[in-house]
Amino acid sequence: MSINDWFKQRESRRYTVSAGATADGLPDGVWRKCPDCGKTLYQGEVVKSLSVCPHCGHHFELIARDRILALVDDGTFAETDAGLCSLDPLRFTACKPYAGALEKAQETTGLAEAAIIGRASIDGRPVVIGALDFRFIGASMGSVVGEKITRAFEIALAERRGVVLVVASGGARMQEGMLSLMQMAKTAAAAERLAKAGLPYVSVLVDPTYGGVTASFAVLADVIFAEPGALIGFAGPRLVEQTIRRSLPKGFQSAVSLVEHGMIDGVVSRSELRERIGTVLGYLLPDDATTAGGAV
Amino acid sequence: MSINDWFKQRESRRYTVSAGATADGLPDGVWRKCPDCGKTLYQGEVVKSLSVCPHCGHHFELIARDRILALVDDGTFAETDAGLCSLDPLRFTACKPYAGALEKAQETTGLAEAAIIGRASIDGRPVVIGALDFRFIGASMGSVVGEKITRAFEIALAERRGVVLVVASGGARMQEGMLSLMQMAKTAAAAERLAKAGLPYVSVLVDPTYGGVTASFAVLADVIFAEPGALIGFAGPRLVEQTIRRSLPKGFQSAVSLVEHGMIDGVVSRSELRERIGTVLGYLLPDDATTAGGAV
Amino acid sequence: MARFVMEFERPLVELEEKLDEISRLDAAALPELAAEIADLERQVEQLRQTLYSALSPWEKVQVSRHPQRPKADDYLEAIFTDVVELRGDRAYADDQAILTALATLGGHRVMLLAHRKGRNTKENVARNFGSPHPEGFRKAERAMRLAARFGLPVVTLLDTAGASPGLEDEERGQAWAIAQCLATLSDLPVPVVVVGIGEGGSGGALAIGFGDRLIMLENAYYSVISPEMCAVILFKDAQKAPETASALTLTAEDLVRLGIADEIVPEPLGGAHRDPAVVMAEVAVRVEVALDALRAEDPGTRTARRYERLRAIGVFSTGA
Amino acid sequence: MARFVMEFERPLVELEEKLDEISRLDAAALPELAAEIADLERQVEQLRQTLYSALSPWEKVQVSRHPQRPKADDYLEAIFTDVVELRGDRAYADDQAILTALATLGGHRVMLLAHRKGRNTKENVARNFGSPHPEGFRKAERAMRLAARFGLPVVTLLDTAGASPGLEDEERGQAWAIAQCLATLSDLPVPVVVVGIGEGGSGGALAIGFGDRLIMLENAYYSVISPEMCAVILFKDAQKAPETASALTLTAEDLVRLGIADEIVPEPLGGAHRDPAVVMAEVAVRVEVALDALRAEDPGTRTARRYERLRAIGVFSTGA
Ligand SMILES: [Zn+2]
Ligand SMILES: [Zn+2]
Repeated sequence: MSINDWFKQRESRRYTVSAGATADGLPDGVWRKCPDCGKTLYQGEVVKSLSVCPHCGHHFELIARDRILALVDDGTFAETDAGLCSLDPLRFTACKPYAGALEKAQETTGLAEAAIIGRASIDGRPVVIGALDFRFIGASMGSVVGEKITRAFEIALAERRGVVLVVASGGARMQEGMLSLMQMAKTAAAAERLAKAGLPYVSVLVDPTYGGVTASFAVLADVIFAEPGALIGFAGPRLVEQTIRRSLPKGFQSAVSLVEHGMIDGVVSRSELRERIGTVLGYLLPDDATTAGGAV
Repeated sequence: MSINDWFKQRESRRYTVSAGATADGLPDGVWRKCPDCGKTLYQGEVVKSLSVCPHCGHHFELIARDRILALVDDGTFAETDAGLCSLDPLRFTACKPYAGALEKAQETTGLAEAAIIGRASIDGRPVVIGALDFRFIGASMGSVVGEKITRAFEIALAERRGVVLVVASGGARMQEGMLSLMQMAKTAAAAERLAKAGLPYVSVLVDPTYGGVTASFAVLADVIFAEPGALIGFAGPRLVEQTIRRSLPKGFQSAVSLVEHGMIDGVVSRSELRERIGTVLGYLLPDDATTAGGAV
Repeated sequence: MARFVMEFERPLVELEEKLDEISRLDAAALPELAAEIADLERQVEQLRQTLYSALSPWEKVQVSRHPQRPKADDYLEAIFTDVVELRGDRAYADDQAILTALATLGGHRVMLLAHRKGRNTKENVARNFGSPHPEGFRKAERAMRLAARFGLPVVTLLDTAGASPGLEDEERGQAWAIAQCLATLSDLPVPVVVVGIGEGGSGGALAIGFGDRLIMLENAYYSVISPEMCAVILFKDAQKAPETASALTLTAEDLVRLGIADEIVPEPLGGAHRDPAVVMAEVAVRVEVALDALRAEDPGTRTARRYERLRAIGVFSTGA
Repeated sequence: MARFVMEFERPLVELEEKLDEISRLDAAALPELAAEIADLERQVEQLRQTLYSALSPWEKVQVSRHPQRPKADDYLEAIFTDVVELRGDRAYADDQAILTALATLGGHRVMLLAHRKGRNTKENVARNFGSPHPEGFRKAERAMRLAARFGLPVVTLLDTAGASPGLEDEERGQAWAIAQCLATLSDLPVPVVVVGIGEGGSGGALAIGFGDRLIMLENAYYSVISPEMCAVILFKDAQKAPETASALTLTAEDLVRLGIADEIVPEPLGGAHRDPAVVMAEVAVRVEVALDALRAEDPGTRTARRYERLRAIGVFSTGA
């Protein structure tokens, strides 16, 4: 599906992490060019503004941990299940061996897998928060990503917390075959249990979110926001173009068009996200929660 | 709304009931012309075929009681609340006084009001069945129609019966003002209670079904069928045409197009309706019902 | 914004303009005018009282449609805080003719649903002049279900001429969308407080228009059919709307008399647009009082009573 | 219908045709042919065994797509009775790529959900070749909720290349529709029995593709991505599909080994299309046995176990 396009795109974005690199993987001292307005930016400046271009508002990619830290109360994030690592259960070797890809991704990102989850608070309210890191094999969902997302919902259910997930993904991780597809059902089932318990779930879709991740837990949130400029869909644009045999309309699958099509609640810039999510949790997970619970 | 068109149409259809008239209001001995195929039909023949043209399948209008009798097990229909009569609570006298219109409708149809409801069985399964008679002020919904439909749901709820309603209507009865509009909420609320209790409700929409009746209990059924050729909608075709300022596509608001647009489960000819409803009730109200109940 | 003059207030406005003109003259230099001005002022005041203190139903309908009348967005800005708009039906579109939002009113966190007329032409076009499409009602239903799941009371503001009667509205199931709202609203396990702030047109209003309390602004209307359309049907003449408006029992007073509405929020002489802040503040107080009372109740009792309220509406003979 | 020949069976078909030709000669008149015919028959039988008894994953994918393979409608006619089709999502359209119906299987009244490929070109066009639009999944979800309300077990038949990837499918929320199916299906309070009868393409299959039991036909496949698309991604060459088919763990045997499928229904040599009646009858038996067992259980226990089944899928190191 879409994974095709995003794998390709990923190639052109690959980061080089060097010693002393800053959060988004670039050395502090370098200059980078904004792809939207073309202005040359000093990386130190970009980092200070949550990796948003100060000239045009372009949202640069952020690594998962920084996304989490940008949303939670200072010092409250406690990662859990950090040790979970992908194996190569199917010994998938077609073309590039999966085992090698995993190793390389770990090396490049310094992460064990694409998902990070943990407990934290937002405006003092208890949540489980998670984020996907697109640098790790396109944040595709294999057994570990599926397991961590599921555990995020389960911990929240057990401890009566809200769930906040920042999602980016190329889709399912085909190198894990059917184990990967079934993670869609597994994460959706966990999200449904949380919903039935009257506990809130807010998702933030960032660029890009596609395939089996979009079509499972990502869009099952009570409130869905997206970052400006994010492209979000099920099938990737190239496949859609091939299917309809004409070029795609401008803005297709963009966050703004998803609002118009009724799929998400709003496009929220990175600088406003923390406050917006805090406000939503104030409604759906109040301090004095005596949750009414139960579907209608 | 639509009531406009249907009132007009009604004028041209008005029946003359004479002594010895048959079920659909025409004397047995007359010949009538089929509006679809143009063939001249002997009324006795038409009655025998459930008022369906034997040549082209055109469904002639049927009066409410005949609709009920055509669906239930022989001899099982026991009407209830037959005495309910409309008053003129608002003393509505704009143009034609409402009181006079009621009196005339009662005289013409021999009915107390547009709705008939009662207990019956279908394939031996207990139901409350109701039907609306378009001859009675366009089967518009005032206090009595609303009350009878509500009672139908309430009796079924209390006695664990299914509900089957044959619906035709021009919409709300504007001569009862806001009392009429609120019948939409009242009947919808009663239908919702039945649904929550896991008891089935099947509606059959016949020509024409419009306005406040469509937008309330009529389409809240678990399974919705329509008769061939029935026109069904919220706003009447004339109003829609005025709104969009171009002519309407062929088949607009027809039963067949409603199937295509996902609104009803099927178009079922009168001769198959009884069996089809029986089969549905066999699934939704089995003899050995230990209803699972409850929404998901 | 230029003052919008309703048909029936034209004589008053003419007098007011005349007074205005004279007042602009130098009264001190022309002492002989003082008496005339005082007299004119008396006349204006008298006419104002006569004209506005006993508006006919049709005049009230005009006031309810006044372009400067406070709209949902005005209420949103004036009396609600911490607003998070929720958008979309998750299936087809975000209909801007319906607003759904998490919002706070004084001490109450609520789910706000409102018909959303525009405050200018551009907004009105984007919002279909406040007439919702099916996806608007589906968006409203989504908000109701969220409110139920999280125990948020529902507050709705009614202001629509009616559901959109277009070709595509029919094709996407306008009747189905409205009916589903009615069913869901009827059994919502949270308090539901409805405020008629302007127009209450038929099924499109009713879809979010009943609950545990119905508070009507003095000049808001709520009707089974618009007076004009009723006039066309009965008289084949839309000019007879004043007559049908009187027959349709559509005023706030009619609704209280029929046991459908609970209370009336008075408006300044001439209509809410003459002093929006005061009216909106009073609405806030009334809604808060209603919510205080309703939240104290057991949910089962509350929804049972909501059903009984509906159940009791209707006047007929049992034929006994 | 003319016999459809899959690529890999071409050598066999050629031999079979030769045999067929010779057999049509008058063997009695040409006794010297008898030995040759017998020999050829032996050869054909041997090749048939070699060819079909150990199909590769890619060959199975081809068998699963065989145009004469029994489809949902064949099952409907062969093993279900008292069928009442339910149509439409009540919001946008009736998607004919998904069948929802009340149906009876032996002693069980069930809600049947199925991907619905056409049996001819006209049907295939109407049904988008079995690839559902969002409204198809919403129709399926409506059927699930009805099943839940009335305590009807759900039986699903999987046979789709995948969800439709068109422009409008994206605009109407393909991902949203699928995700909602997954959520609803996961917690349905009635038994859910899934049968893979043909293709099981990705999210479009999964939307109605998991439950309390998963029964796979021997040559049905179920895959996270089509072998061809996977080959394009990895090798930029769709011709490498045989290779990716082997890597993707998409066969019935793979699924059983991974703990995803429960059992395999054997097919006649060459595929289900060689003897549809036998295969469909066996499916009926297996589904009935599964329903018998599942209906005896407590609903809470059953849905808890369905969750645990899903929960257990995945292979990873805990890093400990
Ligand atoms: Zn820039
Ligand atoms: Zn005919």
